[in-house]
Amino acid sequence: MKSKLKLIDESGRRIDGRLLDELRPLRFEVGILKNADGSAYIEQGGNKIAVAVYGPREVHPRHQARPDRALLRTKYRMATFSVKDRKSPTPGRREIEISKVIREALEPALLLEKFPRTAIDVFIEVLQADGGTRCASISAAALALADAGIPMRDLVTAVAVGKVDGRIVLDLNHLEDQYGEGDMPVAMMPSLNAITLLQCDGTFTLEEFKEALELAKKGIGVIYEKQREALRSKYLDALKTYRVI
Amino acid sequence: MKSKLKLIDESGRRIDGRLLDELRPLRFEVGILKNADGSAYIEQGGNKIAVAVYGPREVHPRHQARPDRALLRTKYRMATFSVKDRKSPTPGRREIEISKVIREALEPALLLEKFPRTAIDVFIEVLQADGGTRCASISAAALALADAGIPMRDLVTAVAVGKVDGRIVLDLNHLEDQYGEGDMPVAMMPSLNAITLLQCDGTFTLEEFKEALELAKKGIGVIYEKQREALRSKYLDALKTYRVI
Amino acid sequence: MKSKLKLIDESGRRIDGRLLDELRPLRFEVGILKNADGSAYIEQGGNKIAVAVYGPREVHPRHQARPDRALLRTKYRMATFSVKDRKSPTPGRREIEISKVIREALEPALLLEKFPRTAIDVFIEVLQADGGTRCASISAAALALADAGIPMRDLVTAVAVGKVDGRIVLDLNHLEDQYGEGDMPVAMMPSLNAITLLQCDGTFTLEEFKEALELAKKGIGVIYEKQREALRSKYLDALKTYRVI
Amino acid sequence: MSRIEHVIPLIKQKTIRALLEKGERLDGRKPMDFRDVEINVGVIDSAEGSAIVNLGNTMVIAGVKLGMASPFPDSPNSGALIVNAELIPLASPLFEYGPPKEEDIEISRVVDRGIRSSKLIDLEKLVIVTGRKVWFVYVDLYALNHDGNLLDACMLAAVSALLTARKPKTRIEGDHIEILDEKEPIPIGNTAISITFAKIGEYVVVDPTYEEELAMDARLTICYDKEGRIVAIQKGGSGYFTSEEVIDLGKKGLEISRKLISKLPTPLSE
Amino acid sequence: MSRIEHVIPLIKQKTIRALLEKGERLDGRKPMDFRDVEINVGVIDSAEGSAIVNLGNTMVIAGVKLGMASPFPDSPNSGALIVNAELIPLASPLFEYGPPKEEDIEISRVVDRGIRSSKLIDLEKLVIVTGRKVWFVYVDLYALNHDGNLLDACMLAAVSALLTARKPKTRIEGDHIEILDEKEPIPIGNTAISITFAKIGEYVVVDPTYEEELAMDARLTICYDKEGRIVAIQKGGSGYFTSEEVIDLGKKGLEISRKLISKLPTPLSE
Amino acid sequence: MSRIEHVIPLIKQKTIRALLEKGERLDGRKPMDFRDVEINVGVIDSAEGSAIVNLGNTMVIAGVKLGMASPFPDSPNSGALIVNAELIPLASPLFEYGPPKEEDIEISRVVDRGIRSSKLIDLEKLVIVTGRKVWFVYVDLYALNHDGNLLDACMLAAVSALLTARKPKTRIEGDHIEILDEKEPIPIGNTAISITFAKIGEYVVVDPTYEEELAMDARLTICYDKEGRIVAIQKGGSGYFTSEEVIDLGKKGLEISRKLISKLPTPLSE
Repeated sequence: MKSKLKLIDESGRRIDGRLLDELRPLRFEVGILKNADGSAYIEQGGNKIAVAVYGPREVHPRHQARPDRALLRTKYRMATFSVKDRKSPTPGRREIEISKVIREALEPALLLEKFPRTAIDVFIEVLQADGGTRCASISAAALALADAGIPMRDLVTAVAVGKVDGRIVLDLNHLEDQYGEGDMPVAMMPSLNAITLLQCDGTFTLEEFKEALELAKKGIGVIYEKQREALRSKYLDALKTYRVI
Repeated sequence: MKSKLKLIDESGRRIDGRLLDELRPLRFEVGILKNADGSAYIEQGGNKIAVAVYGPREVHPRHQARPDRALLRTKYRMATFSVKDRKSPTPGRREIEISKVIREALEPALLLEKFPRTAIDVFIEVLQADGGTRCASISAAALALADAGIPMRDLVTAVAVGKVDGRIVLDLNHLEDQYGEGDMPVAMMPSLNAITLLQCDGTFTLEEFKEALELAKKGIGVIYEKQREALRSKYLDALKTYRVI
Repeated sequence: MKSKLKLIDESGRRIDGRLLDELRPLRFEVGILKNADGSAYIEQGGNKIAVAVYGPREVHPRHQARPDRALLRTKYRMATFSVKDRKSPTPGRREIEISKVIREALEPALLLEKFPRTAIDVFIEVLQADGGTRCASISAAALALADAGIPMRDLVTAVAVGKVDGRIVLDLNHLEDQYGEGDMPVAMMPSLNAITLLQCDGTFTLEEFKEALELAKKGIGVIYEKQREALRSKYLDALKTYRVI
Repeated sequence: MSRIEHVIPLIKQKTIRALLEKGERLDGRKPMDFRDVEINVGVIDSAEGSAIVNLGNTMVIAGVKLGMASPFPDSPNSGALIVNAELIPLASPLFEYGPPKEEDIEISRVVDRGIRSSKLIDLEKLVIVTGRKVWFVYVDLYALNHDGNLLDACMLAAVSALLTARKPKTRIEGDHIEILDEKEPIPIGNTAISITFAKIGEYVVVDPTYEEELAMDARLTICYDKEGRIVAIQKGGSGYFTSEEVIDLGKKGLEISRKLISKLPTPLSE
Repeated sequence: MSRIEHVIPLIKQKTIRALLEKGERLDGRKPMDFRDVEINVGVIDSAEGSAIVNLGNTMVIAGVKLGMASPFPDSPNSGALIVNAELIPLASPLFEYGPPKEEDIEISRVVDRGIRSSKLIDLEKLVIVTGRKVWFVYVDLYALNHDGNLLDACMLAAVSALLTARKPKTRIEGDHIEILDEKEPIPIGNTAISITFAKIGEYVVVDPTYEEELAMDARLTICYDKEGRIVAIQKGGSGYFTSEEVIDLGKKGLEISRKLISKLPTPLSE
Repeated sequence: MSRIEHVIPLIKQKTIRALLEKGERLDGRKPMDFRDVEINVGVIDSAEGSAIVNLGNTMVIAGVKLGMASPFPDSPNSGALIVNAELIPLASPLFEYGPPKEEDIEISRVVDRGIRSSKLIDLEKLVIVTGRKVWFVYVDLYALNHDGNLLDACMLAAVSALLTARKPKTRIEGDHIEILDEKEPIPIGNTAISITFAKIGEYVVVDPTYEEELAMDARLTICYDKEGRIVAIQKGGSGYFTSEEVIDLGKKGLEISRKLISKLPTPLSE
């Protein structure tokens, strides 16, 4: 949010040529990592993110185990080379906060009470980052959890909306995130109208906020279909070898 | 201990106007923190220090528990803004050493054998520092322990004495500590003539050492009365709401 | 491996006057540390290294214990003043890797299955470093383990060979290590023809590699005799007080 | 033994829900009542700005320190803001010393976002020599007693400390920067206030106590600036909100923030 | 529950040895067969060089980043190479986040030695201003799926990423160094390849799977340069090798490395 | 199994007290006898100064290293002293590797205070270029065998290493500081010695062994300079001293320090 870079041109096209309510190219793959109990990979614009799910499994250290439900743990990490200036390998405060909100975005969808005294671990590795990594991570993590056979109330689907040159736009890319006037990541269980992640940064009037939320729901609907498709094709392709990244 | 700043004037007054054997203004409050099992607050000169006691309570990790007595743990920490140049939030070696000597100053007064297999935690947060924080912390911690109902042989009372412009003075302030020739923190169980903390820094002849110790005992006597008064007024004021800091 | 410093003169003498296949002065002492269950000290050229063995003893944390054998743990550390530029007190990646390869060099010699559920700790402190510290540490650690009464298949004996001015030489010193063309630390159980450590750095043709290995075996033979002698003299001197370092 | 529970007893959880059904709360408040707020500023002489906030029995202290430093490479024309919240064990048996936990970090980052997005501090006015020396503004927060809603208490304390903070004047002569004894207010451009809601079953309350936090399913914090614009949002907890709830709370929060904003101290720079 | 064993069942260990007696392996390979290698370079736009390596089911990613910095005091005329491998928990239930463990460090250091000893990068050509500014070359490696022989996979990935990495050109004007948009290949002088053997009982196999690693007594990694010279060796594991074995593996490794080296990408600088 | 007890058996504690009643100690010493001290200096060539101290069976090594650095902002006209003691697991089963524990830190800080208060090193003579470059003097201490009274052994080792340490001469030409091969003694202005007492029941002994430390209630360390002035004190342990005891020990310590000081090496600078 620094300078007056022009992000939307006269014809209403964004800096990467998209319309205001247009998603970036999106691709999911499910079951790409052999060791994990479930896994998924997402490319959304320039984002490339791998997710592995391990569990339900034993909890170490044991005193963290819950007698009535599984313990959900999430780690969101960025590869050092995923951004322009090499990121330090030690996790920063941003990665720790995002790990927390991702966990709280996924948790409402999971029937954790089915697996008391176990842990379900979700490991997210951002290999290349281009804005909206937390949302892309959530959409991919939901697939990895489904792939691991964890029973869910619904998938969780996420997208960031934002304010750019005064307009509400869908699925911010890195430049829009950096130079725009606002960023609002949203995650939902789409068929339950349940918002499981909501953050915002920037300035939004109440009206803009409502508009942004509507746009997010629209984008989430589209992504949700792609997620379901990816799950279906996983089971069609079940016998193939994956080398997708 | 750096330059030749004049710290005592011709009339025998110190840089803040005090006589050689005069304490700084002193105020105690007991029971200020609602969650703690016991708490106290001290203002001594420019020092502002809050102390909370939690316990006797379960010990984690368990193998640290002692079969025959309570485990006393103390943490002395300085807020980043308590000093002129912002202190790093990570505890330094000074804070770790002071935590140890404070623990060993309080321990002789506590009947720890009454609470085997438990822990008593004393948390000390220096909000503003003006010399003699370890002594002020001890005097306040003794009140917090009493407030928590921990049985004690006596209160513990502490004050620093020191050598300034060649004279032995009571209750050093920050400037006297920094530019004086010696600093000697002393803690006692006053009615038992028992020295529970004794440190020194600077240079003292044996004669000066004796004189300093005598002066410390004198100051401790005065502070001890204030501590007892604070405990009494706590029980008088027991129904008021405290908003003292 | 940086400049073209001449390391071997016309008469075939090395920078410290040695012949190509000549070891540096070597001295072992056994049983020098009173608290340890076994200990040894080595001086090899400018290396001065103390080793203590504690164990077999209880394992903490307990879950690391192995039901069928002792757990061997090794820590190789350099004193801050052991090298020209003060080393940071925190262990670096080099020390961690060397601790690992030393453990794997010693392990094949130890009858760990005799002490299930225990730990054997080998602590190595490099007080002065002059090239080849990992090898000297292994030779000394084998003695310390024998001194602790741990049953062994054979001693372990180590030496570095290397390539200097194009020649294969024995027992590199610090300058040869730094400015030579190759360094190859080797550890063996000498009477079993068993190589338990093998590393290399630099460039060696297959022929040079074979030649270096032969030279290492030769040097190891000599050191092995010195180790056995040190063990014998330990038992002769068993009643003396050691003040050897 | 300690008076703080880590888990809420089922019976109390039932009581809380039964009361909410009638529009009541354990401490007598209505669902959309904020607790009493008391703010004392200028309490720490060694800090360039400070505030103690009592929000019911929740107590938090904020201190502002300034440090001269080289600017971040990607913003040579801007000072820097660094917010750091510590939930110290003095405040609750739930907390431990050690590296910052995710709760500490979440509070730090939400407070940071609220201050940053609202442009409460004009960071560009904190440049001393362009590209070379700028002021770093450190806001350090310590929880002193935790009875719920630490986030709003921290935001109130941080903002109050900043609104009343002073920075030393400087004089530049050639390559040398002299820090003068004279001080001036730090440049203030806006304000920020956060309102936190807790969803308990199907009910939503504002400014939850610790007991209500134990009983809650999800949390929503919305920060507003003085124009009533949303400048930061953070959903927390393992439950969810419907989109209708979220929009409704956006409005309710705005109303509450307008009342609360009057409790903030007047900026020194006004 | 998880499909990965931490310890190999005795029965499988026996099967592995019984097969080896007949010169066979569980996955159908002969003892001296390397698994299929697939290398994809240029997969990460944000990196100056990158490669994903699939070695059977073992998958590793390498990224190269460049940073301008002051040279190390003891090598003012040289850039620097920093290799960092992380065995992240995504790749195997054996791994955990946290400070690098000895396995991570061993891989980092052996890969570093192979690259450094072979002079794969010409570090002296990475000086920008002698004694003042040089390029630091960071090679970061992440295990994505661990099915044995991570070391060779990491070496392949690191080398492939370096061979195809580009660095920005710079223009120096007085004291100022300008980083241009135009890029050029980093200076490459050699190549390096590592071959890892596992000794299981009296048998030795190349490129062990994870199951074979569980069954192995000792490990020997030999790195070669493109001239067939040995540039690094690392013995691992709690067993040993005879000197005859070691010399024999030195030769066998050379043969295998000659086949494997052809899989590496052509250096951009050629 | 290990020969070191973490807790003293009751029977041995009784023996110790029974002996003390008769003015005797387990190892035959009288209460105010210090153990034999043996100091070897110059033992480490890579250090600028070094000493090994054997105090009975307690063994400690000290090494002094110098480093050129910018002065601390609050003391531009002064070098710096940094003391660091490590109780490494080589020395006792009580010790573990890891970040410094409170015992390590207490020893470091008391040794530091004794050296600093006595002005043993003249730090102001360690300035190379005022306000820009000074010598940092690092004194690193390692316990090699712990049989009680590590503090006095560390003080003896630190002081002995400093008294015999040399620093390189420097030549300044314009902005450039050249470090010459020629060395000179570091500037010494005083000496420091510490005497530690242990209180066991109502008895006090000097220079406690490890067994006596296990049995002791409290500890008092007094440091003296060569003029017999007290330059540092540290009380430790969970017991107390009366004020009469403290004054008495102040005198007794002075006597003992006068004998012990003769064991220190002659400063090179004399």
